[in-house]
Formats: sequence, structure tokens, C-alpha cells
Amino acid sequence: MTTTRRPRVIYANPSRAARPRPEASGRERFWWYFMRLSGLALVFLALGHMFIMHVLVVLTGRQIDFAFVQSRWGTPFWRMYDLLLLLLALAHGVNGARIVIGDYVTHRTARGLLLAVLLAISAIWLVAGIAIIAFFDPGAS
Amino acid sequence: MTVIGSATPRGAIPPTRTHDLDAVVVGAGGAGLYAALELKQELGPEARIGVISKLYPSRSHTGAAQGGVCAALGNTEEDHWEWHWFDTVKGGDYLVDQDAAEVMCRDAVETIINLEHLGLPFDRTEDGLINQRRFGGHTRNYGEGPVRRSCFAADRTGHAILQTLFQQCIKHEVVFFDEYQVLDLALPGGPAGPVSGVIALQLSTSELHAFRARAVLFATGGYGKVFKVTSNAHTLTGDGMAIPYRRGLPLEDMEFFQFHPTGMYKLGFLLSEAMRGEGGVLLNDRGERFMERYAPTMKDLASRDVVSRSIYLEIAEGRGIGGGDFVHLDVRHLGAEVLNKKLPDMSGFIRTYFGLEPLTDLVPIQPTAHYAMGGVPTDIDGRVLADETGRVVPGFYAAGEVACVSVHGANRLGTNSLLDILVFGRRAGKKMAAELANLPEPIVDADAEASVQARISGLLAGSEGERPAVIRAELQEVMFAKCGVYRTEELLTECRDAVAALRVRAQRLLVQDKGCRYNTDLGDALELEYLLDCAEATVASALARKESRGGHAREDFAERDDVGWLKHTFASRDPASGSMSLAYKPVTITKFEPRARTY
Amino acid sequence: MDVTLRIRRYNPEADEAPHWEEYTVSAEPTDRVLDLLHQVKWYQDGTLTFRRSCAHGVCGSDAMLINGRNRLACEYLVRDAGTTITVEAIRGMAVVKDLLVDMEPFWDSLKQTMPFLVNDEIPADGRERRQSQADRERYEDTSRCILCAACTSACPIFWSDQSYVGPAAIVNAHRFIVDSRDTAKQERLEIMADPDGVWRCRTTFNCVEACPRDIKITKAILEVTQEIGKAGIR
Amino acid sequence: MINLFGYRVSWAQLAWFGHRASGLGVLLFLFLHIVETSTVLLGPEVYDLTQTFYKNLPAKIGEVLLMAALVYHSLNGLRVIVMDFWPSTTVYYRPLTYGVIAATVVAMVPLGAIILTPYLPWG
Ligand SMILES: Cc1cc2nc3c(=O)[nH]c(=O)nc-3n(C[C@H](O)[C@H](O)[C@H](O)COP(=O)(O)OP(=O)(O)OC[C@H]3O[C@@H](n4cnc5c(N)ncnc54)[C@H](O)[C@@H]3O)c2cc1C
Ligand code: HEM
Ligand code: SF4
Ligand code: F3S
Ligand code: FES
Repeated sequence: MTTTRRPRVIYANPSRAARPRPEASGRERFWWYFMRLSGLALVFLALGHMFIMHVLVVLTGRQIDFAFVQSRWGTPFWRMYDLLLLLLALAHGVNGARIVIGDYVTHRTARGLLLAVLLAISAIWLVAGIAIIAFFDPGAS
Repeated sequence: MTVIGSATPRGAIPPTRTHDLDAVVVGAGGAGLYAALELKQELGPEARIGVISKLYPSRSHTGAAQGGVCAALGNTEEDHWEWHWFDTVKGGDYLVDQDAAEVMCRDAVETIINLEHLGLPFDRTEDGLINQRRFGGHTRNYGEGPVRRSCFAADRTGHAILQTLFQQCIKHEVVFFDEYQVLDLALPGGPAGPVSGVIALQLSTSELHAFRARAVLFATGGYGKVFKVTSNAHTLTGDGMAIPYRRGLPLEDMEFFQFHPTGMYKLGFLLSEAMRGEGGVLLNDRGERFMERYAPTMKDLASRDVVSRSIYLEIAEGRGIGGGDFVHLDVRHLGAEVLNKKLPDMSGFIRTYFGLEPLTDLVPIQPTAHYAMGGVPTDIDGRVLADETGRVVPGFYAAGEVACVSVHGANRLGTNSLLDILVFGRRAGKKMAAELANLPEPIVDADAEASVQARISGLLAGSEGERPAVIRAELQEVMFAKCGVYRTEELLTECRDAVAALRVRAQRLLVQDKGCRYNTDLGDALELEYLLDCAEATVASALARKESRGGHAREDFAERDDVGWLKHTFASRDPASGSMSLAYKPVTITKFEPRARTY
Repeated sequence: MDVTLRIRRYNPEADEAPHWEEYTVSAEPTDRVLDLLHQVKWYQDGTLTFRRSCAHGVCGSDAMLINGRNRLACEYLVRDAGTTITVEAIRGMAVVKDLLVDMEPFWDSLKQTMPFLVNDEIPADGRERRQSQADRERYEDTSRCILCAACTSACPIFWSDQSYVGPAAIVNAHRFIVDSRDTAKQERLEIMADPDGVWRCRTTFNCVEACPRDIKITKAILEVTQEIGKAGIR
Repeated sequence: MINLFGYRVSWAQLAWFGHRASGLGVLLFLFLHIVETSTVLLGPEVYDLTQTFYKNLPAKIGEVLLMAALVYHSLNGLRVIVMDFWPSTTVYYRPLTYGVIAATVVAMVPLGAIILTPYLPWG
């Protein structure tokens, strides 16, 4: 076998004085509850959206086209519905992605960087999404 | 045999590190942890109290205890500590030092209450008090009938005790040196003392450390691993007994070893007395309930030593199952309710390890080496005695199974061991705290450090010899067969010679692992040496005692002999010449005159 | 019968990298995997290194990754393990040598949870504190933990990020949080509400499947979460 | 069960992994969806053109996958929520997990059929 390598002599503090005491985090608590409550809302919003757009449309023999959007976003109810869906899905999904990054990227700076990127992208898409719903003019043709 | 690992043995051992502490506790079982906690509480947070343990504290064998710990709380029915005192003395076949037993039984109540205050999860009565149940040998009004005296946390009382004490030690910031194996005492002035610390091997690095302190407590547990079939953990190798013994200090009453009747066949794990308490019976090859012959009144619930001997006799007369060396425990008739609710762990063991279903199958059992009544002699405050005259070794304390106070005499009652480790662990801690200021400043024992270094280098240097496991297996075999439940002059003489021969062979051990990290192969070799020392003292003491009493049963001297043998054995070995000598100390009798022991 | 043991060996003093080694040992169906490891260590290769003590599942020394799952080597029988058995060290903790891992971070996590009863008041009569059987029952399950680390080292979250305090520590915090005698509940809940505390559990249940004591770990974790909710930690 | 990454994968662990993957997948689609929907601001021609990208079999299969991901994610999310707020239900985590997986499969049969049928070569 190979020659003996001297182990690094470890003079660990045998008392194992504990690391600094962990601190409560209202932030994580908020997001934990948010994921669950938004999830509940999304069951209706997201599944409802998918059902209408991809199932009902077929069953009623319609098409998704500009006209369809026009008629839908002509009513404030559907606009509000889609806005809420957008906000919740984005917040829920992006926070989920944040959690996933936190789980797998343990290097401090890398994690920070990735989260910043995620946040930036999400912000842009959020603004874009709101803009679409807000600025779409159902009267135009 | 070949050497595996690196080709060249490691040259020198890394330099010795020194730690200055106020007091050192060796062993992190119930006894050691309670002592450390007490030291911290007495001396305040500034005190540097170190607990050195070769296992992580929560791995200590105290955690394996099942049944309970007794104290005359009287929570469910009338009880008095004097009754408990009597039971202890009688259970120990009158070899008990009655002043010590008095202290234990009196302190028991306060100690158990204190444990509750520390957070121990005792089972509760309807009124929210600590619940209590019956256990073998514990009686009301000096033997009138069974009494509920055992306090318990389900069927894992030991686990609860160990956890609670470990938790409180964390709270009080006891310094733990985990996975350090103590190899020697610092005794710069010779065996008479004073003790000024210990020398230990850090298992993770193989470095030697010198711990200097004015007071040292040994609480290293038992040595059940000298026997082939035992309920004890692999790590119970009698280190704490062998170390002072090698330095010429005596070991008391080593011939008294308790064999528990219902060990799982071959494996040795305990099947609690509760199995018979609930109605289980023992059967031989012919399906006879043989205990009816040996103990007509108590039958299967006679005391542990009696039942173990009866099983042995059945086996010796060829009525073991299939002529083999085990009998059956029959619990089939207890029903699913009792087995699954009252004895869940036991039923689980049977299912896991035997693949048997206790409801339909007979369970193979055999007596298993369980508990060392003997050990390092101490007074009622844990101070180690240098000889049979009662001279103490300054700065040296012992408590728990390693010690012999003697509260168990010739046979320990169920639940009294946990009580012993708690009461005397705590008392030793208190005494150490009180005496600390008056003990001499610790000084270095350069000789001891050098000799430990030499020992280890010697073991690592050899490239041929026998594997420790081979010798250990032979030792366990011969001790179980010849110094076991039943003993005779002939068997013991053979055993003595066999142990001596093994000691010679053990001078050339092959340690294959030459590395520094967790060299558990080296650990095996060191522990084997300790086992051999304990075996030597045990056999010598047993050979000399020509009577039968409690755990020591001689076929050739079947009767108890109070005239000749109502005394404690002190076995010691002269470190210079290597010759063994035995001395005797009278039993302290304060209240209960020896009487015939019938149940 | 003969059993093939495949053991993942690693000795940083001698090996560049971990590697698998095979050993053949003869065994009875009722032998424990621990017995086989002993056979190898005692009679074939003395350098094989692992922890063990009680040999019957009560001390928590020998959690290992055996046949793809965390178990105690002393509780897993050849009968169930088959004739080819793979053994490696538990995940998420640094391998110090062979099957033995660095447990210090595990103890650190445990210690951070204040794993001890806090209550300085003693009943005036000097007797035990009273506790109803129902209150006692609440921490029965979690007080059975033997600190073997099988759960924590089976948790996928812990595998990827060891700053997660881990199920074992939460189980031990739970034991005190729901103990009616304890007076530091608020403080414990604050600790458990750390970003690396209970929030990181993704209800994967690997811990539950690994626990040799069959402790309902995920239930305990979620009960702590609920208590945090009730206590209104910010 | 299967032995992935050297650790035996239990159904519950698989369920968690599926939840994570489906959540991320849906999020990714959400980002795409916003981009694609933004063309609605550019007038009917552009928007209708983008919509034609969705009207073929591969896209429809993607649509079914998206649907499956969302259905599974929401059912499993509901399972998680139930356990979170009633911890005693964790005892039934195995049947609950099987139930979620089975329900997803069952739900996807008609849903998939509705979406795919018009685009199947024989449909
Ligand atoms: C299966 C079983 C069931 C039992 N049930 C009961 C019961 O129901 N009731 C009862 O009263 N009694 C019972 N007993 C007996 C009782 O549990 C033990 O006698 C008692 O726990 C011993 O405690 P201890 O503190 O002396 O030592 P242990 O708990 O054995 O601890 C020994 C400590 O010493 C350390 N150590 C050993 N050698 C060294 C060294 N060289 N260097 C450093 N550290 C070292 C170890 O690491 C360990 O921490 C039972 C015993 C067994 C085996
Ligand atoms: C339809 C109803 C939905 C429900 C009921 C739901 C529920 C949940 C719940 C409870 C969690 C937390 C899981 C945990 O902590 O283990 C979660 C996580 C997550 N969700 Fe959803 N969700 C829904 C829709 C969505 C949508 C539309 C997206 C994408 C935009 C999404 C993306 C995510 C992501 C990325 C995570 C993180 C996964 C993880 O941490 O492993 N979810 N969801
Ligand atoms: S909860 Fe179970 S698996 Fe985890 S440390 Fe405790 S006993 Fe081991
Ligand atoms: S495996 Fe891990 S994710 Fe939660 S349920 Fe157990 S702690
Ligand atoms: S050796 Fe104690 S749990 Fe396995």
C-alpha cells in the first residue's frame, strides 16, 4: 500500500463551544406561510386558468387568438383574475426557486449572486407582465 | 499473518498534550455524568470539570438499562426506605456493607426526585406523580410481599437517565473530551497516591494527552466482555478496574458476577425479568416447567442467581433443548395485548434477532453475564481504598459499576444498579468538590507517560503475533465455561491456568492498523489486556472463596459459610513481581443479622 | 453460507480517494451486519474502522448506509440483507476513516437547540413536579431518540446543505418544546425559527424511513412549526 | 425501489423531487408565457402568429406535460399543506403519496385526450 500520510493534526476545541445562537427569522416564517396560502389560491387560479384555456376552449370549439384575448380582457373580472394569477404565481414560483437555490448552492457568494440574478429577472418579468395586462387595449384591432 | 496498512510502522507518537483541569471524570455513563454535574453545581461555572470518555456520552451502556430504578417514594402504595434497605442486604446474600446500603436506600428518594427536577421523563400516575412498578426481590415490610418501588420511563429507564444527565451537563458547560481512551493513572508517588491526573489516547489522532487534576473519578462501567455470552456492550472491557489493578491497587469481590437467566441464546442481549413477571415460564427439552422443581414457591420468579443455576443444571443433565446449551422461554400464552403493549421492546428483539414470533414460538434463552458486583473498592463517598484496612488513595474516586461500595454484596437486585450509579456518582461528585481544595497540587507523572508511550509503540511495532480477537475469543470461551454460573475447584484451576497462558500469548499481539486516525485495532489490543487483568483477578478471587453465596456458586462448596467467608475479597497484583495476593475485609453489619435466604 | 461484503473504504492517511473493497465472510442468516464487519475487522483486515458499542440498537453508534439505506448495522440481519451487502458511511458528514464520520457538526446542531430542561422552580414540598399522563405522552415519541444521526444523514436537504439543523436536532428540540415542565419554550421556538431551522424541511420523509426507533420525525418537525406559528415569532 | 445516487429512493422522496421539478418547470413556462403573451401588445397579426406555434402535435404534448406538471404540483402541494396544518396526518404519508400520484395519472387521461385528440394523426 501507499506510504503513510501524516494526518493533519486537529486540535479541535474539545468543549465544542456552540456556534453563535441561531436567530429567529420572521422572514422565513412569512415565506413558509406564503407558499402554503398562495398555493391554495393558485389551485383555483392556475388550475382554473389552465382548464379554461386548454380544456374548455377545446370543448367549446373556440380558438386562442387575439379576438379571444380581446373578449376576455374586456371584462375587469378576468383582468383582475389574470393579474392576481400573475402576481401570485410569480411570487410563489420565484420564492420556490429561491429555496431551491438555497438548498443546492452553498457557496456564499455564488448563492448571493444567483439570487440577485433571479431577483433581477423576476423583477423585469413582473413589470412586463403587469404592463401587458394593464396596457392591453381591448378596443384596438 | 500479514500486516495491512502502511509498510513502516509509525515512528514516534506525536507529543503529549497537557490539560490542566480542576477535576477529571473518566466515563460518561450515569455515574460519571452525575458526578460531573454535581461538581459543576458545587464549584460553580468557573470550575474546569472535564469528562473523558472513549464513547460519546450518549453511547454509554447506562442507556441499555431497561427495567427501572428503585426508590421508596411510596407513590402508589406504602413503602419505606428501611424496607428497601433490608431487601438490598438480603438480596446481596448478606455480603452487603449495611452502612453503604443504608446510605443508598435513604438517598434514593431525594436522588430520584432530583432527577425529575432535572427533566427525566418518568412515567406518571393518574395523579401526575412518578409511577412505580414491581420488580424482583423488592418487598413490603421486610419480605411480606412484593411492593411497587421501581420508577421507570417505559422500558428504557437507563436511556432516559443517560439522556437527562447528558443534557444537564451540556447545560452546565461541562467540558467533554469525547473519544479519548484513558490508559493510565498519574500516580507520581506510587500506588498509595496521591493521584494527580490521567493519561489518555485521543482516538481521532492517536495523540497522548496528559490530564492534570487534583481529583480523578473513575466511572468506566463493567467488564462483561470477559464472558462469551453477555448482555454487556462491546466496549465494556473493565478498563477502569484494570488500570488501578496494574498499579498495585486492589479489586474487591471480583468473584461475584451476576448471570441473568434470560439472555437471548448466543446473542446474550437481555430479555427483561418482566417477561417472567408477566407470566412467562421456562421449559426444558421435555417441555417441563423445571423451575417448579428448584424453587417450588417462587418458581420462575426466584432470584436471578437461583434461576440461572437451575437452567445450568438442566443443561448439564442433558435436558437443554436438543441436548444443547439453552432452554426455552415460553410467553406464547401471554397474548398479543401483553406482548405488544407491555413488552414491546422485548417482543421486538425476539422478532428482529431471532425472526421468531413470541405469540407462537418458543424463545431460546441462556444465562448471560450481566453485572459485576465487584470492582474498585470505595467508601460511601466514592473514595478509592488502597487496601483492606480502609486507607484511601488521595485524589482518587470511583463510582458506578466499576466501583464496589459494596451495596450489592454477592448478588445485585434488579433496579439497584441504576440507583447505585446515581447515588454514589452524585456523592462522589460532592465529596470531590468538598475535598478539592485540600488535595495536593497535581504533578507530572513522567514515568507513567513514558510507559504508556512505550506500550503503544510496542504494540504498533510488532509485525507478527496473534490477533487480539483470537485471544479474546478464547478468553471469553474459557471464562464462560469455567468461571461461569457454576464453579468448581477443578474448573477454576483450569481457568486460572488458561488465563495465565493467554496473558503470556497476549504479550505478542499483532496490530494490523498502523495509522493514527481512529486506530480501533490498537484499541482492541489495549482492551484485551484489560480484560485479561480483570479475568485474572476474578478467577483468583473465585478460586479462593470456598463457599457458595449469591452470584458465586461452587458445586464443591454448595453452602453459604458465614463463619469462614462473611468477608470481602481484596485481590491485588504486585506490579514489580507480578504475583497475586488476596486479602480480606470484614463485612459491615449494622442492623440485619445474616439469615438463610429464602424467597 | 458465504456473504459478500462490499465496503466503501477510505483512509485519508493512506488512500488518495475512497474505493470499494470486497470481503467474503461466512455467516448465519441470523447474523447482524455488525457481526460481519467484526469478522472482517477481527480476522481479515484489522484496519477496517467503524463505531459500535451496544450491538442491539440502543446506543446509536453504528448508523451506516447499508444496501442503499441508512440503518443500524446491529439491527440489520443477513436474513434480510441478502448475500451481497454494500456498506458505506452515512451521507452529509465528512468521512474520517472508512465507515466512521465526523460527528462534531451533528453534536453542534444538537447543542444549539438547548437540549435540556429549563425550569428553576422546584415544588415547595420538595417533591417531584406533577405532570399529567396526557402531558407526559406528548413527548414520549421524541424522547426515544438515540442520537444515531440516521435521520439527518438521510435527508436530501442536509446532503446538499449541512447548515440545515437537521431532523435529529429538531426532534430533540420538540422533546422539550412540548414538555409541560419546560419554561424556555419561547426561546427554543426562536432558535427553531432560524432560516436554517424547521423551514428547510421539505417533508421528504427519508428521515422517518431511516429512523431505527420509528420516531414520527416529520410529525414532530411540523408540530414545532405549528408552535412557532402559534407563538407568533417575528 | 430504485436506487438513485446510491441512496434508495422512496416514493415520498420521489414525490418531493417531482414537486420541485414540476414547480421549476411551471415557473420556467410562466416566464416564457409572459414573453409570448407580450406580443398581444403588438397587435392581432403578431399575436395570432405566435399562437400558431402552439398548434401542432409536439407543442400539444408539451402542453399536456405542463398540465401534468401543474396538476401533480397542485395535488402534491395540497398533500403538503394538509400535513403542514394537521401534522398527525403525516402518519399516512405513504397512502397520501400514492394517492397523489394515482390521482394525477387518472386526471391526466381525459385531460390529455381532450388536448391531444384534435392533433393526433388519426384524430
Ligand atoms: C442490558 C442491561 C440492562 C440493564 N438493566 C438495568 C435495570 O433495569 N436496572 C438497573 O438498575 N440496572 C440495569 N443494568 C445495569 C446498569 O445499567 C449498569 O450497571 C450501569 O448503567 C453502569 O453505569 P456506569 O455509569 O457505571 O457505566 P456505563 O454506563 O457503562 O459507562 C461507562 C463509561 O465509561 C467510559 N469508559 C470506559 N472505559 C474508558 C476508558 N478507558 N477511557 C475513557 N472512558 C472509558 C465509556 O465510554 C462510558 O462512557 C442493566 C445492564 C445491562 C447491560
Ligand atoms: C396550483 C397550485 C399550487 C399549489 C397548491 C402549490 C403548492 C406549493 C407548496 C405547498 C409548496 C411548498 C412545498 C414545500 O415546502 O415542500 C410549493 C413549492 C413550490 N412551488 Fe408551488 N404550488 C402551486 C402552483 C405553483 C406554480 C404555478 C408554480 C410555478 C410558477 C409553482 C412553483 C413552485 C416552486 C418552484 C416551489 C419550490 C419547490 C421546492 O422548494 O421544492 N407552484 N408549491
Ligand atoms: S430521530 Fe431516529 S434516526 Fe434521528 S437520531 Fe434520533 S433515533 Fe436516530
Ligand atoms: S428527510 Fe429531511 S426534508 Fe424533512 S421530512 Fe425529513 S427532515
Ligand atoms: S451498536 Fe449500539 S446501536 Fe448499534
